[in-house]
This record gives sequence, structure tokens and C-alpha cells, in this order.
Amino acid sequence: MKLFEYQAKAAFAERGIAVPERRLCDTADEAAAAAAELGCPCVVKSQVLAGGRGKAGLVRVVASVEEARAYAAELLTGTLGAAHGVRKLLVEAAVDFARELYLSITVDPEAATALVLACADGGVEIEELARMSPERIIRERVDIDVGLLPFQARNIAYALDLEPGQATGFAALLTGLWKTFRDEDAELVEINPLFVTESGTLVAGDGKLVVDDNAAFRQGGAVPSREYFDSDVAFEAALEGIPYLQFDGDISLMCAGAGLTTVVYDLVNYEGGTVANYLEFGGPNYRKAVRAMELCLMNSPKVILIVTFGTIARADVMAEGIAEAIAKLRPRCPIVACIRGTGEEKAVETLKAAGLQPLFDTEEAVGRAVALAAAPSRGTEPGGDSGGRP
Amino acid sequence: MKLFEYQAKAAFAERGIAVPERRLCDTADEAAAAAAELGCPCVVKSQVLAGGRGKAGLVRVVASVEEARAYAAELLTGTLGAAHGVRKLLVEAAVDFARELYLSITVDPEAATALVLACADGGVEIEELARMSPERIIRERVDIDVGLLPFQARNIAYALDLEPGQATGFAALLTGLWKTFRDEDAELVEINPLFVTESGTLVAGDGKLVVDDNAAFRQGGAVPSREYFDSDVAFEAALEGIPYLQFDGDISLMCAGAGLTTVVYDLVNYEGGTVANYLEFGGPNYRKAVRAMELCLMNSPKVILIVTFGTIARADVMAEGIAEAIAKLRPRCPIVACIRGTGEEKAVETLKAAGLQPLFDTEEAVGRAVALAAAPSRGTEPGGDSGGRP
Amino acid sequence: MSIFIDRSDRVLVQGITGNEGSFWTRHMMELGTAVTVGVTPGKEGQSVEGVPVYHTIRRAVAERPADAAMLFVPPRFTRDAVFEALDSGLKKIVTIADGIPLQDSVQIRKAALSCGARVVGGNTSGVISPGLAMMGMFPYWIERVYRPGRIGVMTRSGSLTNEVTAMVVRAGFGVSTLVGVGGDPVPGTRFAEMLPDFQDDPGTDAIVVIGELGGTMEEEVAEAMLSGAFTKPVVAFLGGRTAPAGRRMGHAGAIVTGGKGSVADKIAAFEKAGALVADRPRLVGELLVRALGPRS
Amino acid sequence: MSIFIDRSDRVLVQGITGNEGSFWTRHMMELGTAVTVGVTPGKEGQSVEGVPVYHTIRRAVAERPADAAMLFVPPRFTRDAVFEALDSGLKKIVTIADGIPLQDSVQIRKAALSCGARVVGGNTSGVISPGLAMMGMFPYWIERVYRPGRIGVMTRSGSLTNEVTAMVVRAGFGVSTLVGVGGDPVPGTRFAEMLPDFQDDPGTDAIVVIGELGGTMEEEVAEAMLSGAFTKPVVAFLGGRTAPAGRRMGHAGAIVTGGKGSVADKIAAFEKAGALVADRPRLVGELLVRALGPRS
Repeated sequence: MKLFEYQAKAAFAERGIAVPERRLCDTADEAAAAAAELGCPCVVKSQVLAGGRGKAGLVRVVASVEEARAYAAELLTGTLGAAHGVRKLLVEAAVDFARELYLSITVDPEAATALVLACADGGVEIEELARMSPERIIRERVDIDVGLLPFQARNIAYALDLEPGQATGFAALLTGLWKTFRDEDAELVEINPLFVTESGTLVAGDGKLVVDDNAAFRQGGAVPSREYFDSDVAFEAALEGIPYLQFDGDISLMCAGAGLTTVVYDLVNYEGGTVANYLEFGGPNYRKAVRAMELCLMNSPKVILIVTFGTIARADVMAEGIAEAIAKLRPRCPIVACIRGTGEEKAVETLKAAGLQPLFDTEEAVGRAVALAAAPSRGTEPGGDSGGRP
Repeated sequence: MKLFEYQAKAAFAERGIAVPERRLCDTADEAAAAAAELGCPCVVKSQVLAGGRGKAGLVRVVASVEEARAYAAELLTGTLGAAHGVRKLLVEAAVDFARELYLSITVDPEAATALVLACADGGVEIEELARMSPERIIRERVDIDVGLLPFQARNIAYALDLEPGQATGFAALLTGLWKTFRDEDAELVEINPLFVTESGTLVAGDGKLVVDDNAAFRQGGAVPSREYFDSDVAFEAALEGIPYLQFDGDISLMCAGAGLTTVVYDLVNYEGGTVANYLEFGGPNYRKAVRAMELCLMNSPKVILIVTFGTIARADVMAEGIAEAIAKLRPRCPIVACIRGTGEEKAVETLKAAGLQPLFDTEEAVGRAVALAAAPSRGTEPGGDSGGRP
Repeated sequence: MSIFIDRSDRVLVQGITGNEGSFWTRHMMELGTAVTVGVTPGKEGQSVEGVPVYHTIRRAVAERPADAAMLFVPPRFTRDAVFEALDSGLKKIVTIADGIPLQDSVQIRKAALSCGARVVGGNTSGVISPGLAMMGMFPYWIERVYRPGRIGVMTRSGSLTNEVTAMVVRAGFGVSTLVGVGGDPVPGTRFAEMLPDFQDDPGTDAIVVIGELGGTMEEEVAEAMLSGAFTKPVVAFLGGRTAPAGRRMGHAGAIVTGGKGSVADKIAAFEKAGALVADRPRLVGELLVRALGPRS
Repeated sequence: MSIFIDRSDRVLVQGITGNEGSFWTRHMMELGTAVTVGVTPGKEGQSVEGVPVYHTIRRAVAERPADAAMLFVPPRFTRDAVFEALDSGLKKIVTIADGIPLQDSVQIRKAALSCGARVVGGNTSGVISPGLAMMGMFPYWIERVYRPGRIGVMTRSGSLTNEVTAMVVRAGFGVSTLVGVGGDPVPGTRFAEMLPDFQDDPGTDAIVVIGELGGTMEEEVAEAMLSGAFTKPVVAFLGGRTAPAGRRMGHAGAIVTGGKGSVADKIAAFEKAGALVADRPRLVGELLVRALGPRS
């Protein structure tokens, strides 16, 4: 789970990393007060999880308290902010910097180490830079058990062309970043830009912290809150532990497993269809058919497409869940079902009894769903597959 | 540096290890009050650093508050206590135990790991047991970077014949002990006996914690205090960082390096002499001749025997220090000096100028010192070697 | 023929007394796997499907030596369980756990590499040589997927395995060994590390690689082909061609791979190396026929 | 002949700009050692005795490759410095630091073992092949100690080295290579780990082992003799025979060694293995003559 900038910076500051003085604000008045307190010019930054905030107009240097108030109001109540889900702002003191660096820690899956990445060109599109000029990226592998050693910080500092005095400050900062990475069970910690001020100190200009949901059990196990999600459906799915992505097409996918769901997504696109949502109905969730279908229906799809080929998730159990869901939710859109695997024979009977026509080939099922979505609405009975009603 | 039981137990309790309820007492009245509060019978334990307290009569189960007071008074003011330097008492609630185990963590120098040692026969002379029945000692190596893993605790717990429920408690206790070992930069952490109570919980009956003086810089760097030393001389030597051991013989050793000093100690014994003190005057201390000789003189030795063969510690610097010490301290006992190594020629001149006869062979020097110590006192001039005066 | 697991491997099952552990122990044995001993802390003295249970691996192997460990252990305990197996010298380990913390998975792979052991998983169904033996949980009774044959299969995705393997079988082939390396960002064993075994296996004529968006495991297979280390025909199936970027690790993940990791990159790498690439499951069978000639 | 260090080894000095570092760099070079590059963080661009200084080892070896690292680094920074040398692939490392934290020394040895590198020290004067080269700080100008010859010397004690080696020279012999493994409880290299080098060295006829109370390093030498892994004559000098128990680690230390570690134990082990044991320095020369015949 990606955290907000203000959370990342709090985690950094707790471990001794210098961050600009800042205030978290919920209203335009608070933002104006913060700007007055911190002095202008200062920076007003929308707290949203998406990247590219600068290009999207969600971050601005303001020259006066009045400008801070006006811009904050625009973000918090205007259409721009609403489109990006802006609910909180961070007002920060401006930093006079001489250089901008890039610094992050993640893992190296092949070497089985942590990996520190740094670049003398911070503040830019680092991904693009890595693709175009990979030689400019400094990489230092860190044994995850031994931890970051001072010499590794020095290797990076001098590769970044820092002065000896700055190198010492850099080592302390990187030690704090390493602690954040380990203590918070992070998948990624990133500072971009990392400012080098005129006086040679290092200040985190931005902060990114992606924590590992799989490690929540040893991190206090915080329950996700609405603000981390773009839509109510995505939030409700997360609360259920159901992998979910929101799109704006016609066909709701309700498939088992990330790999198969992704392929069904591909196949829908290949056939010229569009996807309303991606939803994984499998693994630990294979008994949650009712809830899964309810989430799909929140998108008012033209078709629900169910594809599974179960190893552990038993086909018969899934089919029973689908039958129950149809009975409870009485969906008005057609349902295409292709449920295979353990208990398949019984599943076939259950689906037929529920008024569906079981299919056995994924590509055939996708073709059927795309055709149904393309056809003019025919006011079929709830839950009925146009081709599958007896 | 070995810490007192009460300090070890505080470190254990801080990390979740169960220890008996206890009070640290400086007076007999405090001990009586503690016994009344904890209930009798309870245990009165002298806080001394030496082992074998039980055999020495320094620990006793007392049946009443009055007995607690009387025994405490005996320890704190009587000759038994004085002989062992008893200054503080720990009064502890008695523990009803079903079994006594042994548990410790130290390092394995060859494997380069930490090493957990456990034994189902606790409370006994574990060293003796290890020599006689090594197969009864359970050993589990722990990678010092990865840390103790739960399976290792289970390996030990079941090898100790603990019940499954006890094994879980044991794993938690061992985790606390591991944290103590790492957090405190310990050379040794030890619980002997580790009680298994009738109800199956685990309680540390005793506690030993030896911390690594070399790691003091990252442990707050506490200055040693008088209570850790048997004598004022030993304490003063420790404050100087001079390795020092107190004996009660005739010859004060003032030699360079642990290895050479130990060999000189051997040679003195081979020749029938006795040692007043072992003092290392070398390495980082080779400029501290005055202080070193002052410490030796506090033992009123019959002879001071100086033997060095310096690699880094320059012979000429040491000789100058000795000349300065003789001038300042004007020792009344003879001094035998055998100072070799870098700057030897200059050292010879300096020693001669100070009235000493420089020797060049360790065994010869030892022989001379032993002979001088055995000879009846002849009232030689201060600082003069009987054979070396011009 | 088989790689990784055959009937001579004595398999120890960790977590054998749990629901999954006992269910799949029965099925592993029914298929012919030599499950000889089980471990669940606190349950020593019990038995599951006739297999005796011990508190710890050390106690188990002292009485019943084992060659491989099969873990039915929750993700939060998986690191400990893998280290326990490595500590007892077991060199073949399969863990199905879905949801191993990322940093734990780094430690697991590091430990396995330093022991010269192979940990397959987590987040996988395991390894199966149809008709012979398995470590994991495969519905081997589904004949249109688990037919013995001469095609090796490697997959990152549990849910795609049945889908794609059914196409292998529909085209008249069968499977020598199927290895699910798992869907985690840091799998214990990478595709390319299994290639020498398939290369040396006289019972494998070609392999099918079921890949996905992200990471560089597919590119590593292509490199092994280019270097001549792997010379048998390869059919690659890649899902996620049209998927929105679902990078688990954001920017840095993409930087790590130096711009690799997209499906387009993977397809380009495979095609350069001479693999046949399928973007629909059905194509996998057709491409195998193209590579090996038609069957039955 | 020499082991460990000769004039072809390019030596990198860590901490070269410090007092000790610069002083002993000069002497190492005067003896003939090829000190080619130095490292002190923050001092890049300086030079010491004509040797260029870099901020880091990585930067140093990129311009001036090295074979060995000599550390003049304070004990609290030694672990970092050793890991830095290992990270750049250096396989011969000598550290003189006296006062390395115990748990750091465990990590240092573990890392060295896992890299296949040899770390000699800490708490040692280093390694010298008299007349040839050295890594460390030996007063090689003292002729009655540092005379070249055919006797290998291994020692735990800096202060005993000159004392005992002078007796080797007095008896008419000289030293091929002297290795100070150091006086720490967890030395990076143990006596027995140096034996194969002395065994293979045609310039070494016999070895002198200068041992001490505590630990099991002397017993391991005796085991190597008994097993036939080391076949040259061994003269052992052992200090601490009458010393009061000075166990650094209390009970547990004694338990670790299973009751070994006393000087009496060590003497018994050596005698059983056929070593000649001296309890006075002077005897060392006599026993060498007994083993090899008189010299000059």
C-alpha cells in the first residue's frame, strides 16, 4: 500500500531525515494560516496517491498567503481537486537548493538483496532516465540481514559527486532511509527530489513510502481507510481482501487468479470489448461470490464474465456461490460463466439449475461476453445469459 | 565487564523475561522491609560479581522477616560480607519450581556464529557437567545477522523435554534473551537456574550479563565504577585502561603485552617466586610508566620487574617514562628492567642514567627478580637494582 | 522422466496436521509421492495418513531421513519454516504460501542460494510430474490437464496453469514436469534456474513458459537460449499484453529492471532468442505442433 | 619463499593518511612491499609516500587494482572497513585494530568465510616474510628477530612474537613467514587455517606455534597433525601454564570448548600429535635444533 507524502515524510523525519517545515491542512483557511506561519513563497501540495502531481497542476509554489488560500480552495473544492480526490494539502516551506538528487531503496529479486538506487539527476522522470541512460543510475546492493554499512553510503555519496562534508550527512540520511525501509516493511522508499541546499545539507523534497500489505500483521495491522482508494467500490473490495481495479467499460470480470484474470482482460481487448472492472474471485475469496457479484453490479455492467479453472478453489463451491448470488441480487445483465476444475461436473449442474449455460473454453466465453456487450439491450431476465436460458 | 545479578535481571525484565519479584537493598532494615513486602520464605542474595555465591554462604532462603534482617546485617557489616565486598543485597520472592534448566548465549569463535547453550540439568556446576557429560549440553548456532529464529527455540525447547505449551513460553523467553545479547553487545548472557514452575511458566532464577567493553562506544560508554572491582588498585588501573590483576606475592610485574606478561608470570612461578600484581604496561599504555609504577608501588612489592620487547611501543619512550617514574616516585624496592625493541640503544642509555642495569634476556631478568625478592632486605637506595648500581 | 521430484524422493511435510496439509498429503501419496514424515510443532505422536508427525524437522529427520520439504505453512511463518528445512540440510523445498512478506522472501531466496538449495514458491501450486509424483496441490485427477508426456512447463501463475496446460494436452502432448515458480515478486527459484534440469532431462522435448507482466524472469530464459545454455524448443505464453501497468514496486521496480519488464519487452526478447510466442492460450498447442510436429 | 604476502601482491592501505597508516606504509614499502594505493574517506587527491589516496576502495581499485588490503583503521570502524574490502573482492585482508567489538568480530569472520577470503587479525601486528614483504607493523630492522629463513611462525600474541622469534634466530634459524593471527577471542583466521599454506610452502621446514590459554586454536593444529593434513615438524610454545583462569567468557566459554582450552589440555593435545612443546622461550630454539638438526 502506497502512503501519502505527508505520512512518508513523517516516517522519514522520525528517523532523523531532514524534511522541510510543513503543515497538513484540511481547509483553505488552514492552508493560508500555514503559509503565513511558514512564510512565502511556500509550496502547496495536494496529498494524492497518484504520481505526476506537478504536471497535473496539483502542486504549486505560492507567493502570498492569499494565493495559498485561493489555490487551496481550488484544490479542495474545485473540479480539478475533485477529479483527483484531493482531501488534504501539505503546505511546506520552500527550500533553496543547489542540486536535486534521486534516492530510493527497494529489493533486487534476482540477487536477493535490498537495492539502493541513486542518481545525480533528481526531480526528473527517473523511470525514463533509467531506460534512456541506465549508466547514470547508481546501484548499491545491501544484504538485508547485515544491513546498510557506512562504506556503502560513501560509495554512493562519492559517486553522486558530493563533497566529503556532504558525504557524512548523506550517510546519516541514508541510514535513516534504510531504517524506514526495514522498520516499516517497505516495498519502496524514495526521495525524489533529494535537495542539496546551498549550505550543503540534504533535505527530502518529496517522500514516497510503499508498505507491504503482506507484512501488516507485524506492523500493527492497520485497516485500509477510504482515502487510499479512488472509488467506493475499490475501497469496499479492499476491505473484503478482493483484488479489484476500476475501469469504465462494459464487461465486469469476475475471474479466479491474477494470471487468468489478466489474460481474460487481454482477450476482451483483443475481441474489441471493454472492461468495467477487474475482480479476482478465486484463491482465498472463492467462497465470496455474492459479495464479488455485488461489487461488479455497482458498475452497472452490460455483462458479467466469470472465468475460473480451479486448483484449490473448487468449481462446485464457486458455482453454488454464483447461484446464491443470482438468487439474492437478481442481476439484470447477462452472465457468462466458464467454471472448470475440481468438482466441475457438479458445478455444471448447479449453473444449469441457476439458468446459466456453462461454457468450457475461455476464448469462447470471452467471445460470447463481448458479443453480448455489443448487442442492443434486450431486457433479458435477471441473471440470464441470453444464450443460456432454457 | 560482568554486571551484577540485579542489573542482568533488569535487562532481562525489560525484554519480557519473567524474573521473581525483587527489591534491591542497601541496609538490613531495607532487606527486612522487602522480606515483609514479598512474604517469607524469600531469598536474600549478596550482589557480588564472583561465582559460587551459594557455596560461599552469600545466598540464603530466609523463613522470617527477622531472619532476613539478621542475615542482611551479617552480610553488609560482618566479616563474611566484607571479605567478598558485599555492598548491596537483592531480596527476592521464592519461586516454586518443578524443574531447573540452564540457558545461555555466547559466541562460537570457529563457526563465527552466536551459540545458544541449554541443559536440562540447571542449577548445577554447568562447567563441570560440560566436561563430564558433554552430550547433555544442547547447542544451537544462531547466525548473528539473521538472528534467532522461532524454529531454533523449538529445537531447544523440545530437546529440553518441555511440553508444547511450555515450548511457546520458552521461545518468547529465548527471544528476549537474544535481544539482550544483541542490544547490550554481550559476551555472555546466562540464566542458571531457569525455573520451570509447577504451572509451567519459565522464570529466571539467576541472571548473568557480561558486556563487551570494546562496544562501550555504542552503549552509552559508561565509566566503570568502584563496585565492579575487588580492590582500589584494580579500580584505579581500570580507570586508566591498564590491564591489572591483584595477587599477594612479592614481585610486581610491569610488562608489555598480555602474552609476554603471562609468560613472565609463568617464569616467576617456575623460579619459585611469587607475583604481587600483573600489570600490562604496553600497547596504548606505553607512555604511562609513572602511573603504572605508582599502581605497582601500592602493593609494596619487594621487586618491580619490567619486561618488554616492543613492536609499536618504543623502548626509548618506555625507558624515559621509567626514568621519570623513578625520579618522581623514588621507589624503595629494587627494579629489574629488560626493555628491548625499537629504540633499544637509546633506552639502554636512559636506563643506565637512571641507575638501572639493563638486561636483554627475559629469563635472566626473571631469575634476577626472584633472587632479589628472596634475599633479605638490604636497604638499597630507592630505585636501585642491587646488581645495577654503579 | 521427471525433474525436481520423483518417487524416490522422501518428502517431509511441514504443517501436515492442518486442513490443507492433511488433504494434500493424502493426494500427494495417492499420486505416488513418497511422503515419509510430517512436522507440526506441538503435535508429535500424531499421524496423518499413516505418516508420523514430529515437533521439529530435526527430530523428524533423526528418525526418518527426508530429501525434500513440502510446506503447508501460513505466509507469516514461512520464512521460519524454510530456514528450518535448510538448517536440516534439505535441498528441495516447495512452499505454497500466498502472502509472504516481501522482505521475508528476499531472506528466503538469499538463504537458499547460500545453501545451494532450491526453494520453489511461494504463491504457487508447486511441482508435479503427472502420473509420477508431486509436491504441492494440483488437481491431478483432471485428465485434460495432467496427462504425462514430454513437455516441460514453467509458470508464474497458478490460475493460468490449468488453462494453458489444457491446451498442451488438447494438442496431443503431455507434461513431463510442471514447475510453478510462483507469482511473488521475489520467487525462491527463477525460471532460468530450472532450465539446466529441463535441458538435461531426456524425457523433455520442449518447454512451455507461462509468463506475465513485470520482472525479468522471462528475459533471463531468453538470455539462456541466446547463450546456448538452453537448446530445446521454447513456447512462451505471455499474459498482460493490454493490461494497465500494475507494477508492484512503482518507479524503482522499473528502474531495477533497467526498463525491462513490459510484455512487449518480453515478447521481443523471446522472439530474438527464437522462442515461439503465444498471446492466446489456444495458440500454445498450435505452436508446440509447429515446433515438434503433430501428435496423436 | 613466503606465504600470504610477497612482493607481487599489490597492497591497498585503508586509513593510509593517519599517523599509523602513513608511518607503516613507509616501512612496508621500505621492506619491499608493493603498496600501490590508499584509501581514506574524504582525502581523495592526497598522496602518502607517493601512493595516491581515494575516498573509497571502489574508486581506488577502479584506477589501481589491488590484491590485498591492509587496515590501519580504529576498532569501531573495522567491521565496515573489512566489509568494504570484501565487497571489492579483496581476498587477503590484515587488520591490526585492537579492541574490535566481539560481535563485530563474529560478523567479520562469517563474512570472510562466506567470501572465501582470509582476514588476519584483529589485535595483531600482521604478517611478515622477513627480507621480502609485510602487511602490518613489525620492527623488521631488529636483526635478532626478523632474519629470513625456513621456519614458519604463527602467533596469537604480539608481545611474545619478538621474544620467541628471537630464540628461533638465536638457535641459528630464520623465519619464512610469520603470521600473527591476533589475540582476539574471535580471530578472523585461525591457526589451523594457515597450515595448508605452510604445508605447501617449499621454503618452510618447520613451524613454531606461539599459543596461549583459552580457545581451541592450538588443539585444532594438533588435530591437523594427527589427521596427517600437516606433516612438518611443529614446535609449540605455550604461555599461561601457571596463570589464574582468565576466561574472557566465563562458564559458557569453557562449555563451548567442551572442557578444552587450558594450557594443560593444549600441551596434552600437542604431545599426543607429536609436536615438541616448550614452556620457556629459550626452549624453542633447542627444540627446533632437536627437530631439524643444528644450524650454523
